[in-house]
Amino acid sequence: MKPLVLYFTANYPSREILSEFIARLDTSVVKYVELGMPTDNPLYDGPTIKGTHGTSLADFRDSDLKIYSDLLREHDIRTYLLVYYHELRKRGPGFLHYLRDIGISGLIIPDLFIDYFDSGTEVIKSFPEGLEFIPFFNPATPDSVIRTVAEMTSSWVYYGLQPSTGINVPFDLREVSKRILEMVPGREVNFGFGIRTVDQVREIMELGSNGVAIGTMLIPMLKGNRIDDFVEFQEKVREMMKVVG
Amino acid sequence: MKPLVLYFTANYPSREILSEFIARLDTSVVKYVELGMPTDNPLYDGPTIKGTHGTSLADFRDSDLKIYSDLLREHDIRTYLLVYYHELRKRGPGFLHYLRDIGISGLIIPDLFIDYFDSGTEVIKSFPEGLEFIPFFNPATPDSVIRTVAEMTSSWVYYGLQPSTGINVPFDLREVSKRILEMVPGREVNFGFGIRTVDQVREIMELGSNGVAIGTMLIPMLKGNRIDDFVEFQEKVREMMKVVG
Amino acid sequence: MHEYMLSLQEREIIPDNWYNIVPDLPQPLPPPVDKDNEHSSIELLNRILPREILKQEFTFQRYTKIPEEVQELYAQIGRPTPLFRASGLERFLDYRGKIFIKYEGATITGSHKINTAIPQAIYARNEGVKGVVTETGAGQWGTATAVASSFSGIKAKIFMVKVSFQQKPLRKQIMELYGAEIVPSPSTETKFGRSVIEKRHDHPGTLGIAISEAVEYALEHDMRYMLGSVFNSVLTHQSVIGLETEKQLEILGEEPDVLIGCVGGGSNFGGFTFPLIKKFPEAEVLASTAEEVPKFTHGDYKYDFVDSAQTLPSVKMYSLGSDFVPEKIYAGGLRYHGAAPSVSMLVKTGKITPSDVSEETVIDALRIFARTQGIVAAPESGHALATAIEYVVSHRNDRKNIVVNVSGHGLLDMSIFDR
Amino acid sequence: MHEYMLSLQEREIIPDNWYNIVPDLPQPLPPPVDKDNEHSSIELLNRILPREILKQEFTFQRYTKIPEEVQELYAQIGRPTPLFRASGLERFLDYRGKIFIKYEGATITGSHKINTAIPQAIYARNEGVKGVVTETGAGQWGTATAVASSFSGIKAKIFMVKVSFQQKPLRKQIMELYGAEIVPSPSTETKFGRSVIEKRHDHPGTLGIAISEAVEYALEHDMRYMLGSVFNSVLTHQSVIGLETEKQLEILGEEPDVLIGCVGGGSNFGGFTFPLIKKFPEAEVLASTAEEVPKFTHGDYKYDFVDSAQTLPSVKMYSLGSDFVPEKIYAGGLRYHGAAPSVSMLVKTGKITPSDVSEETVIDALRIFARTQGIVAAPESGHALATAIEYVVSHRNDRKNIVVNVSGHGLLDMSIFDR
Ligand SMILES: Cc1ncc(COP(=O)(O)O)c(C=O)c1O
Ligand SMILES: Cc1ncc(COP(=O)(O)O)c(C=O)c1O
Repeated sequence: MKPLVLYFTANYPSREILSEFIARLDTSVVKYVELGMPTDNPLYDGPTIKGTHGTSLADFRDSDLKIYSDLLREHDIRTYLLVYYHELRKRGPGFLHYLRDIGISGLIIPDLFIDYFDSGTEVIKSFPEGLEFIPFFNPATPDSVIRTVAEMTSSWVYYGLQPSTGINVPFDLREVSKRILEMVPGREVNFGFGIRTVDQVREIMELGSNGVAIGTMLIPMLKGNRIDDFVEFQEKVREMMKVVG
Repeated sequence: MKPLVLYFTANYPSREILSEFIARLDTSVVKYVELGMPTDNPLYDGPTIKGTHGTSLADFRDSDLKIYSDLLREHDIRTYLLVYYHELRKRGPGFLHYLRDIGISGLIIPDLFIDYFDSGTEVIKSFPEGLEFIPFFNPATPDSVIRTVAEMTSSWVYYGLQPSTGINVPFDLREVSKRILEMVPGREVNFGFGIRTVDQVREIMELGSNGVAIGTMLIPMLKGNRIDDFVEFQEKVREMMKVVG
Repeated sequence: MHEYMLSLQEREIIPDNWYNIVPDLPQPLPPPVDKDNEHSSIELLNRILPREILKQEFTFQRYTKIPEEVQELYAQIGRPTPLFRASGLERFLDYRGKIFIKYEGATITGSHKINTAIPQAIYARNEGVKGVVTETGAGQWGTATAVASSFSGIKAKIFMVKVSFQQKPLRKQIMELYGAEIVPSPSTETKFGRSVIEKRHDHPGTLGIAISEAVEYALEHDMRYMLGSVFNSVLTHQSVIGLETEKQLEILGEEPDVLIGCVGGGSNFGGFTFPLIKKFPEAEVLASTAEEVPKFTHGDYKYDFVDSAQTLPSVKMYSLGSDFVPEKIYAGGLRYHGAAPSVSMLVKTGKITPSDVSEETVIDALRIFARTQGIVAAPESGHALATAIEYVVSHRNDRKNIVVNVSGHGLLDMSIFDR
Repeated sequence: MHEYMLSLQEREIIPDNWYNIVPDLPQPLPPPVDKDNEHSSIELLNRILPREILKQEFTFQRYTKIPEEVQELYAQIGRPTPLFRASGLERFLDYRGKIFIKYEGATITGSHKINTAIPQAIYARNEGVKGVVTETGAGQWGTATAVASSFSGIKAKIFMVKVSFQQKPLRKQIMELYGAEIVPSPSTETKFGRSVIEKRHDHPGTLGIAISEAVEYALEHDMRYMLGSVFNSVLTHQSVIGLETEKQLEILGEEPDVLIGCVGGGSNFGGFTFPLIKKFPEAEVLASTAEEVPKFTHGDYKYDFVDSAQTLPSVKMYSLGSDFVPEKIYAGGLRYHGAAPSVSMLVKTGKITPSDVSEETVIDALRIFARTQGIVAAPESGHALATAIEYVVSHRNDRKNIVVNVSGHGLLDMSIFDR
């Protein structure tokens, strides 16, 4: 089983460097890429990722997304777009079709059920055939919301371990993963937020997770263009997965 | 059964008037006379009787007691002396013998167990043969004291219905009399303090009392030398007793 | 779990009867007496007290039924009050016995005074009068009177010692909030007050003057006068404290070895200890008083006036003289020159051991209690706590059950910590 | 008899678990967010809060075990607090339904604040730090912190808004009595405080400045910062109020139709209503606020700073703006510009109905409550009472069970009756 869902903010630190990193993806451990669409108000991201939005936004054009999705398709890795609802709304309904057409598999919309709760189910219904709405939950998501959204969708589920990236709240991993796995039985669940070490990746996988999203941890490598560290990290995960099985 | 125990303060309002009153005692209703020995500090008497002590004390001599006891013996009425312990103590042990010898049947010492509690039983033991110690109790007397004193004596018992004469505390006559009658079974109990009307006398007699002491009520008659009122009162009691039986 | 139980707040713990110790005393209780042959202050009681109070004042009956309405109001004001194990204090003192606190500060008016104010106000109302009158110094008694009369639907008029009226605005405020009318005493509302003011325009007032004014006012306006302490009937009402404690101890499966309370007029002390003395005659009983008002150790056991103005009768008690004026006033409720006749008698006979404590010790004790138990006790109650702490320190190796009555909270008297 | 029961003070009524409403909310709770990309005030929480608090702050778990030690301390401070039928008030209002009062003023510190201060202090102590720091305005929170840290055997340092420090000597005194160190804020003990004083020598202080000082002091001295309200973990701790009420109502055989509480930061309100909302989803729920601080009726539902100094994160809530300064201060605890995110959300979704009440109505309500029930309620709680009275008056013919949370007593705040 491929464990990794890697998060990149589009265009960070630059089109070129990000493209090089994507070129060096290890397809034996990377399952999906989650691409962050730059915004001026990445409310629910932690300070490290927040910083990347500022940098990327300057010369970002929507068509940049196609660059990455094309590259990833070459590796046979699906691309999911992490996009704030306020960005989506700005662009109108045609944008969803555009995203599907450039090869984006689905959307993660972190603020939808928080700040636009009343529009939430309408938005899900408006998704075109071929574009998935990826439920995004975390420990603060009420049970009723998880049930409703899970029923309306059939894709994998993104479960944030922390209320916000970058924050490091102590939690009991076993309890936290147990909750969601019991609430959406049979669904693929990938966990994210606040994962900092390969050991944590192993721990989460051992608890029955289908995958682990990594984001903040990669930013310094991208920023410093330390592509070797990135490769080494993927190798470590591969080694680790041999043991976990 | 003769119901009345009449209280007179010796020499009040004068030797002459008091003697005339005694001459008019109705022996069919008067059982005993309780003679108050004047003192400058009649602590436990009510205001009316207190007033008589002042008047009487001026020319009182101990030998006056003999006048009244002699008169009463003529009527076949026993005389009991009500005397404060501080007066008794002043006079020394010979005084008790003197009292017996002039025909006093017994002593009521209202302050003994209140202000001289520790001497109480010694005083009882010091009584000469032929002079009775009359236990004086009231609602405020603790059970243990009643029991102890009752055991040391065999005379009748004086039970004050009020904590002090002249004061008019509401009480449930039935409960109050029941208490003492149950605590000294078989003993003659005469009730006193605060009895103001013939009706009250009847009521008390009906509850099983052996007698009723009358004091304050007589003072105005004595003071005004209204001997007819005194006679009339005794008649009323006699009438009443016919009904009670 | 029982160890930390603050209270068993069940309605059933409130007793059905008050207990009157008089028939169980070792000696007859000397009755109240009059000042002189001219004016009977005892007769006066007939005219200013509700009949039912007068009856209870002089009854030989051990048990008096608590009227249903009073029981209900007891529940409403927070009875039963908590009995709790003072584990924090025990730990602090490193004591291996147990310390239990009966906490009268938990009533809504913050002290035991309400226990007697309620029945007195109800009895007064039952006689159809329109109101009750009383005096207050420190303000605890006035507060209790204000609440009790508000509950009974009658007016309360309270003569408050002028200097307290000026120095304790909080107390005045709370009494007014409860609907009472507060008059600084000496006032111009009574003949006696006017005569005092005539002699000295800026007279600061005394409790004695306030009592005289209250009594006069009651007489003149057909109101009833409320008794704050000292009298038997008050101690009888306060027996609710000890009777609850008895039941609470029984539920805890404990028996008391030592009973400790503070003595002003003696009402919280008598109310707390008497039912327990009856049930546990072997218990040691300690009465805590202020070093500045050493009535038991330096007073005489004699007839003395209940009040300095000599309006009310004399009773036989330990007294420093009805004209005694203590220097300091940090615990207003303990300034009283005497102590209830029944309490005095038991001190005289040796059943109750007096203990005088200094202001310093009291303040220390209050601090310790606050930090270990979280409760700001009344300065008066601080005496009981100080005596308890002294007892523990000098009986370190006994493992006794010490039960302390904490008669009130001190939230409105915190200025004592300023010194 | 049950009708007049002030309380069921059985140890068993104290719950074993706190309740957290977050997983039962109709919508996801918006998480706290940072001010800017440079300083993470969320990260700051990692460093100043006990880990256990942080965990509870963000947990999805409905129930969190109350540590044994905390349960025991709950008992020691007077939990369970009384739930009683306010028969006096019902009679006064001539209401044929029932009014029940849950009375948090019966805790030893006189308000609900102690319910969260205890676990926070215990968790801090368990991390081996030597003390806790917090800010206080009116003083209720500081008092609770002082007692809780004294119980936990650690120090408490409390930055008290300078103007309150000067105007509320009683509050300062009581905190010191409990062993806390009180510093008027702005102070010279922190960089931030010094910078404020430099700009204005006689600055009267604000709650925002005091928070910043407290947070800075905690960081610099490896102490833990105590949260007084607004945060989820605080509301979770306060759920002890509602959970007890649930059991007490069950014993009385009653179900609530209407729940009423007052809202400052929302902790007593959320703690009281949330467990009951879960159990009785049909109940009407009314949130009472001051007309001078009409956060729900005139505020916006938006992300706003928890504190005016912007030291702590932003949360999504109804807010009048973190720089909002109400004119009057008669109910210090209700001056807060916002309200806990969970409470805010339920106002937004219509589950909770807000009700603004005027100072006049509140003072009337306090007076009525004092005279009919004998209790001097806190000015804050007076709002809940005023809303309850208004409800009764406008629903005369319904026979509903109205349950009101009276969050504290007002014995230390009686100056409001001066006006
Ligand atoms: C809290 C408190 N404790 C004790 C007392 C002393 O009175 P007593 O001895 O009658 O209980 C008072 C009197 O005001 C008081 O307010
Ligand atoms: C007695 C009382 N009630 C209510 C409040 C309001 O706070 P919260 O809404 O957090 O319960 C306070 C705050 O100081 C308070 O002291």
